[in-house]
Amino acid sequence: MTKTMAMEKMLNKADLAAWMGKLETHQLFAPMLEDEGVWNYAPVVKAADVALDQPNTVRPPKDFVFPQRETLYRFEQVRGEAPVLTETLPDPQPSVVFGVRPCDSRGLVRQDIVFTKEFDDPYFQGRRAKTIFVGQACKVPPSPNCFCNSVGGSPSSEDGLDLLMTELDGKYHVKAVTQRGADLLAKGGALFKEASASDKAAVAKAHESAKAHPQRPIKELGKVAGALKQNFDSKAWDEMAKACIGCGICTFLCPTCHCFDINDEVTCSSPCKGERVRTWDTCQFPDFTMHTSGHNPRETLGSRLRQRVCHKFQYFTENHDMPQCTGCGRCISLCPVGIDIVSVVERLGQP
Amino acid sequence: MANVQETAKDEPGFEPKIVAFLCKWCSSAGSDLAGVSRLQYPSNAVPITIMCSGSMSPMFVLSAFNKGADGVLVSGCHPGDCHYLKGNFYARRKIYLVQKLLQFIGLENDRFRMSWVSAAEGVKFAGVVDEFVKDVKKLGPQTRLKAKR
Amino acid sequence: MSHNAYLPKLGRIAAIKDEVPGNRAIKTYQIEFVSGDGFEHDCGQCAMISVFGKGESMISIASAPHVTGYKQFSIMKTGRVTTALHDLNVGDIVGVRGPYGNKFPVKDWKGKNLVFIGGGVGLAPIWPVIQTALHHKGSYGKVSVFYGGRTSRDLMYKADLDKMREQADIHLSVDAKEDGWKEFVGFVPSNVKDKAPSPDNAIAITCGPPIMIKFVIQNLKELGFTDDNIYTTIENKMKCGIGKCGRCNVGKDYVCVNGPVYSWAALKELPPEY
Amino acid sequence: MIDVAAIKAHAKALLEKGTVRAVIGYRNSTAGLLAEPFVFTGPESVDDLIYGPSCVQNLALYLVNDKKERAHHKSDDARPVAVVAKGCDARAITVLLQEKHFLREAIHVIGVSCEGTGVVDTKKLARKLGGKHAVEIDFDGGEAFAVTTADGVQSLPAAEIMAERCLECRGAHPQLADIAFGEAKTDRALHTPFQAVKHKMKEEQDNRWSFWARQFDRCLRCYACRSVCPMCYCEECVVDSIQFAVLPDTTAEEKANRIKWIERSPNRSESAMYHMVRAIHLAGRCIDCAECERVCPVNIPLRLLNTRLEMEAFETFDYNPGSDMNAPTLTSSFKDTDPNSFIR
Amino acid sequence: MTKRTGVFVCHCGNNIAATVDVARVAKEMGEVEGVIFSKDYVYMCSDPGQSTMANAIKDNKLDSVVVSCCSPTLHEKTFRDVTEEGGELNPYRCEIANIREQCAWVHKEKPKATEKALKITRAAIKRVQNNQSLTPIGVPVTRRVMVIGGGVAGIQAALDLANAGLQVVLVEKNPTVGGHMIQLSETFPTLDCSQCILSPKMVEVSKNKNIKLLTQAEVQEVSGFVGNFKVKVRQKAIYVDPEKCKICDDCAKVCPTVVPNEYDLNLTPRRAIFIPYAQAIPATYTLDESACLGLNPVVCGKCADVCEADAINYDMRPKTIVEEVGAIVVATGFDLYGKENLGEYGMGKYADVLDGLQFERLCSASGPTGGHVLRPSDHKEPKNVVFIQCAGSRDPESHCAYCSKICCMYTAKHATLYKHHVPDGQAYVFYIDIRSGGKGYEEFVQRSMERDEVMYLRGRVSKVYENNGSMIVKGVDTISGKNVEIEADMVVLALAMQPSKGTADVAKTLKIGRDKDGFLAEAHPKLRPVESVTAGIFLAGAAQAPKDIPETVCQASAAASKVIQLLSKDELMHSPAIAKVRLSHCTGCEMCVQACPYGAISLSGPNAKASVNDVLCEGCGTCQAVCLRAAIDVKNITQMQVHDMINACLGV
Ligand SMILES: Cc1cc2nc3c(=O)[nH]c(=O)nc-3n(C[C@H](O)[C@H](O)[C@H](O)COP(=O)(O)OP(=O)(O)OC[C@H]3O[C@@H](n4cnc5c(N)ncnc54)[C@H](O)[C@@H]3O)c2cc1C
Ligand SMILES: Cc1cc2nc3c(=O)[nH]c(=O)nc-3n(C[C@H](O)[C@H](O)[C@H](O)COP(=O)(O)OP(=O)(O)OC[C@H]3O[C@@H](n4cnc5c(N)ncnc54)[C@H](O)[C@@H]3O)c2cc1C
Ligand code: SF4
Ligand code: SF4
Ligand code: SF4
Ligand code: SF4
Ligand code: SF4
Ligand code: SF4
Repeated sequence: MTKTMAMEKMLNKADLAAWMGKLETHQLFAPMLEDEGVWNYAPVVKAADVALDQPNTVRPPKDFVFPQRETLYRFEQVRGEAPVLTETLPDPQPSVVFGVRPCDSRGLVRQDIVFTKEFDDPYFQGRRAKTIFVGQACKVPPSPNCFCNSVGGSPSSEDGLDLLMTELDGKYHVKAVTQRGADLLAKGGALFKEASASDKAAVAKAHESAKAHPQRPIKELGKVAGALKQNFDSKAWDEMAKACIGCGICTFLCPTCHCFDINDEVTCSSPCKGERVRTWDTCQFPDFTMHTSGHNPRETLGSRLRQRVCHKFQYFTENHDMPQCTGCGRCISLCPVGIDIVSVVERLGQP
Repeated sequence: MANVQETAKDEPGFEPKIVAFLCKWCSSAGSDLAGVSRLQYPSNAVPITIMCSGSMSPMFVLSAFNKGADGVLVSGCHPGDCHYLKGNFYARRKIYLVQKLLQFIGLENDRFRMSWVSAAEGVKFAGVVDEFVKDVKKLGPQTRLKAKR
Repeated sequence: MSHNAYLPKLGRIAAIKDEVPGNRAIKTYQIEFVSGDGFEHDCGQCAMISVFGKGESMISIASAPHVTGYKQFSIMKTGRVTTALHDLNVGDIVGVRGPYGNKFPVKDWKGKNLVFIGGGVGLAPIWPVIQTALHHKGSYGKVSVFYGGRTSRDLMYKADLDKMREQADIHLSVDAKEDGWKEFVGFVPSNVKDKAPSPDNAIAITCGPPIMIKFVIQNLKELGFTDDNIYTTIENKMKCGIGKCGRCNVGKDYVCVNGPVYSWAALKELPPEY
Repeated sequence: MIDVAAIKAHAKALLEKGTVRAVIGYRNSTAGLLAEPFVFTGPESVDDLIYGPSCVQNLALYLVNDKKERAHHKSDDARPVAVVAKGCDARAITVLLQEKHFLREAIHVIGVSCEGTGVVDTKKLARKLGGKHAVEIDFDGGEAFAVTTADGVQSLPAAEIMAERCLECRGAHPQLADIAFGEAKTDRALHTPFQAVKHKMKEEQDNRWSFWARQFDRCLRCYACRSVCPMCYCEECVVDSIQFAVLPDTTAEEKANRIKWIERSPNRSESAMYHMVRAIHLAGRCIDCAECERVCPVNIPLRLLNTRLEMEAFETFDYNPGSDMNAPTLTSSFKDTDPNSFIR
Repeated sequence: MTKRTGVFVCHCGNNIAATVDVARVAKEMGEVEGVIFSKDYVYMCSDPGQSTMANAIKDNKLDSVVVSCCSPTLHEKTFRDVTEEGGELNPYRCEIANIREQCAWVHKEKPKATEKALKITRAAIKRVQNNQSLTPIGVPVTRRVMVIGGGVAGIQAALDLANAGLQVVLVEKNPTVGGHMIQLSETFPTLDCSQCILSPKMVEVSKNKNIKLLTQAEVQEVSGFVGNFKVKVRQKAIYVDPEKCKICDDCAKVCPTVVPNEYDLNLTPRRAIFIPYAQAIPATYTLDESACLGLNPVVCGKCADVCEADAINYDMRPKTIVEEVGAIVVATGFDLYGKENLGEYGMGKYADVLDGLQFERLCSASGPTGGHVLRPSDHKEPKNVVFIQCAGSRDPESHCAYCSKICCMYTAKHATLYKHHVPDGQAYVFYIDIRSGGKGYEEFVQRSMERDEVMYLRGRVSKVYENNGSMIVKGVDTISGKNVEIEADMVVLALAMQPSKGTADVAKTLKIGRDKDGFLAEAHPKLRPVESVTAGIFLAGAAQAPKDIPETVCQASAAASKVIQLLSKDELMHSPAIAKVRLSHCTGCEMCVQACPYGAISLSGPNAKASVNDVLCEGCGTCQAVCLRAAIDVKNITQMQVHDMINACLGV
């Protein structure tokens, strides 16, 4: 997204609802508490339900641009004849996602890279173009496992966002990062006041102190890739993966993970009708790389843990000069058995 | 019953799709007898003949609902009459469990039924189907487990 | 529509030839594009073939770039899609998208002797290179082809290979003794060692089962071939073919984009996860 | 009180003498309060072994994984593997033995009684502590846990922060054990078993459906629930394989004819099918370790679902999974007196 | 998957065509994937219909066919034969879609019936397209038979088999064949002498070249399957060479130990070396190891000393004999319900309370009293004898729930015999009701009531007790409603029949089922009453249910004829539609092994995976539904096929 001149405004907390009210051209989403005690993005029905200062959502906002299931196209084929293929590019209603944490928006930046390099991905791009991400700067780490600072981010990073909101007693400081963010701001009209110098100073201070909040450290990020390469054959991979149950939590819910599977879902066998569908997949599942012959280049849990960590901290870095991890800590907090990417990097990714 | 308020479901033109799994030796033979006796019953239940009710995998039931069946019927030999000695006893236990589970997740009770029909019970077979179709008709189309396709 | 990389073009099966019978049967398909808007490809590239309702499979394009009008694929029956492909008849329509992957640097090899070493269905990916070399006679040095299978029934392109004997050295082999077999008996790597092609001004191109490739490379190196004069292709599981689904990722490479063709020198740099 | 030092000493002795090839137990995790399952292979490594209310995971799973790994590495070390087992873990091992997954002599069970308590439920604990983070939790004699937060150590009644399954546990002392630590307390105050299930059963069917439909809608199909389940040790799951079972002589047709009972799309219908098949497959095998429910990242109440048929097993068929390694399994047996009246 | 399916839709004259639009079915089925030929015809089963089908298969190179017609029970065989003979295609590539009995005949509305016929046919197409070609499994058979139990049932079966030219091994656990029948005096309803009719048969057994008799022997282990069983038999040592024994009784005379004689139900003594009775077969003395003073080392040795024939050999040892047979007949007979269970009737307490068999011995000329009915206690002639029927039978609360079937008859016989022996005595019979179904049976009972003036009292006896040295039988006469007390000199109980002691073990060894009462279970109560659930094992006599001699003999001959039928060919043909394990998916959990009704599965191989015995498997699919991982499937009705059929039925 094109960067625009910094535009900084103030919004009374109480006016958030009013601003949202003016955005009826867009569908609004924000973190909300589901019945089962899980925070997730949900459509805003009542602005009062919106709670921006809560723990981060379980599902990252990548859902909005890379949903877990996407129909690529429909097919219909009478035996022996040419099939009719119907392209089903997404045409979503424009939407605004509130409450996006900086780590998650930085995840979007990584998704952008994947879905535009070499070949364009029209499904991703179609959704990306229609979705505005409004960030929420963290004042304290929302989880004990946050480590955004260690991976080149910060609790107030603007990467991948259109707007960044920072809470300052009773008010929000709202900064437009992109033009479409600015446009969204503009819709609020008079609800927004220009940020004063002192507001700006207060925000800077808030960002500063959030950044200073202790987090889990990865010491020498610049040397991680090299060290991982060195340690490719280490026995420690197997040892550290001992507890891993090979589920997909760490990867499904990672804001940067982008792997998927493509399958045909048949709704009628004669004539053959159905959809070609892509769904999230994960390198942690054994069949991910398994050939039909049964040969599997990454058969063990250890080799799959290595793939996850090395892909994030070595391969992606080698290609794009940034780790494919934004330090949200989800994979640590949600892993059922305590596999901890920070410890792994500490152990095998340090010179 | 919760369905009372939902009688609107009882659409006039609704013809339920029912899969009837019949064991080859008793119930399928029973249905043959119903045929030979020219008994009339609704055409909604499409029979699939399996070797024995004992070979009735729970997957078949669940899959039929997933594929859009409005009702599923399983029918086998009376206890003690199994052509394969005791296949139907295994079936009874398994089907019981499946039924309890379906009820628990909230599928309407009347959508899944098991019956014992012997080769001599043509009349019973026709009756079982007749009643089942009536009961399922009352419920309307099955939407809960059906895949959106 | 054309920019949607996931959407296949339609191809009609113009011809089917049974190459190898049995449990792991191989058939060769000539597929022509239905509406003429096909694509051009280079040696070593692949295409995703779709059987709608079953799925897609990545298959090497086995015809040479100079062959126009159809693309050739030799497909081994092994799973859902390939079995469905084997069930198709001439005239049936499949989806084709591509071309994907890098290519053999054929142009750089002008004037060199080319040693091809294939096993089983692994002859297919290198076949276009062989065809190209023979097509541009004079541009390349001596062409020799080593090819083997478990039995003589497992060898594909037999008639073509026989025809080729005037232009190239053909060394066939079968794994075990067999009535009427006059050529080499033993594994392909042993045949290579036995015939000992000279590494001078030569490029070796090999493709086949992983275990075969391993020993072929070992033997080639003993013969004096250097790492950057040995080429091979690797097969990793693929779904999208365009570097997004993450499946074929090995080290920093996505095989569907950065591969499948590798010099041994380059391949050694990747983690051994193929 | 459980004497952790004694467990350690026993584990160490086993490894020193070489009577076992490894000890599966717990160690501290860097990721949070809960322990991390670990496979100890050297006597020195046992220094890291811990035992306490944070040891929630069912280690029977790691026996299953160990078997897979040994197959992969073609290991021929025939010595048994030792495993630390709570009551529920031991029940799981019993089911695995019943299903001939390993030989009894291949496993050395280090039983640990839960005595009067059990393991912690971190969600309950978090609620109890309000905003504070617990960094450590330990038994505190009798029926309390000692919880350490930034503010120091406090003693909390275990009953308030214990996992629900522990509150209902009918076998807190491992029945299957080569050596057992802790005493078999019989006077535990129990919650009525199957309370939640029975409560749910009283609801209107339509409400029950809307409840479950919402759960199925939320499922990610990350399969953590299945991956963590020691009973889901199949080479390839019938529901949706994330692993294929292939042998060298598996034919192309066999591979091509894998039945797709459900699609990979995380839809309501497909997820419902997945969870129901799993519940059916667990009938008479689920030993209520509640791990599936714990690991679910979106808090789907899987224990509620899976104990529904456990209740049937127990109450209708008088079958108690994990109590007898020599009995036939629930669905591969029957009684003449099984319910019949539901059949028309 | 097959690619060239043919569909043949039958009109069945108007039977189908009246309600099903057969032309539409044929047309729409022609459009189904993989179907290349589809046709309707007025009578598929007629000669022209069959040749149309055969030609179509050949001309179109069809690789699978569906005939949409009547029930497969009628014409599956016809069309499979056409497929094979005319079409030169494997018969298992043909499936029937039943659109007559299950569709046309039970529905009236043509559009609806047609819809259903389409679904049924489509499902059959889906199924047949994944059918495999199968060939019946041929199993070479061993033309030998083992008969277990040498009562009248075993004897009859053995003789029938031997006379049909089959080799028979007759295994009897006692020292002689004959079973219980040889203990009877006369038999109802004709009162002919039991020994007189059985002895010749016993002799025939010993003379028949085709019969190998193994007495004092029991079956230990059985392996194999129909046509090819291997049976391990253990035979006790009898320490006497039957070839040499002259049956002179010299040895018994010198034997110092005396034990009760089982043959006479312990009413007489015998020695440690003995012959059960003069007509015993094999005709030889036997040394009863357990009664002998000692053989190792020899303690007394008197018998050997006196035996002039030198027949006694103390060095004999038990033998294990392995017999290979193609079929087994089990005829292990019955025992009487234990007297210890009937304390209320004084059984075991009072010497003069007898069971039926003991009474038979008292009446028998070869019996302990030489054919005089005398009280065991004082050898006096009893003047008042009470017979109690249903002693232990028909009493689900405390004893056996079932009716022992023959007691009514033999009690009438006993009462009659008693009256013949003691004409001035009085016989009383307590009964619940009289069951006398059988040729001449009712007349027999009537005769005993009328001619022999037996007093029949309807009611149960509550107690038998002693009072001043005499036995009092206390009961109710439910007809008069009065309590009755009878002073009896002798009480005879018609004890329930139960399976003989060894039956449970034999059933276990042979892996055949037993019913809830412990009798051997027949494969089907009506249609396969002489077959066990395991192919190749047959049942005869009282081991299967209480029965009298005629019924026993009937069943024995029936079993023999079943065996003869089975072994009449060199090869047995077994249906090939059996279970097959996908080794890749099997984890060896043994659930299928537990569930298979035929014991056809066992774990085998390095990783202990399921393996199906092709011959034992009946293809029921119980295993398929039990296996969690779909690792086992029945050929040609696999889960995949049912899955496809479900889809077809639902239009997916
Ligand atoms: C670059 C490349 C070139 C290839 N060239 C040829 C060729 O010329 N001829 C030929 O016969 N085969 C070739 N293959 C292998 C072929 O792609 C697989 O055999 C085929 O995809 C198996 O699909 P299936 O649906 O039959 O198997 P299934 O097991 O039913 O399918 C499972 C999925 O796994 C994937 N998959 C399984 N095994 C492989 C594999 N070895 N490689 C890639 N994906 C796999 C498929 O995408 C499929 O979607 C090539 C593979 C690659 C990567
Ligand atoms: C008191 C009484 C009176 C009767 N009167 C009449 C009558 O008048 N008329 C009539 O028709 N019927 C009568 N019956 C019934 C008749 O006795 C039976 O029908 C008949 O004896 C059944 O024959 P069987 O061969 O089946 O059993 P059995 O006679 O019991 O013979 C079984 C044989 O098998 C042998 N055996 C048992 N177990 C084994 C083993 N494990 N291995 C090897 N051998 C074994 C036994 O030693 C025995 O020799 C009477 C029965 C009773 C009790
Ligand atoms: S790898 Fe883990 S911490 Fe990093 S972005 Fe992904 S989920 Fe967050
Ligand atoms: S690391 Fe944790 S979350 Fe990831 S696959 Fe392993 S167990 Fe699951
Ligand atoms: S763990 Fe939860 S989200 Fe994951 S598959 Fe199981 S129920 Fe679904
Ligand atoms: S759900 Fe069933 S088939 Fe799947 S892994 Fe679990 S037990 Fe196996
Ligand atoms: S039930 Fe299935 S997995 Fe278990 S032993 Fe039988 S075939 Fe194998
Ligand atoms: S099909 Fe029936 S008889 Fe055959 S192995 Fe399976 S359960 Fe046994």
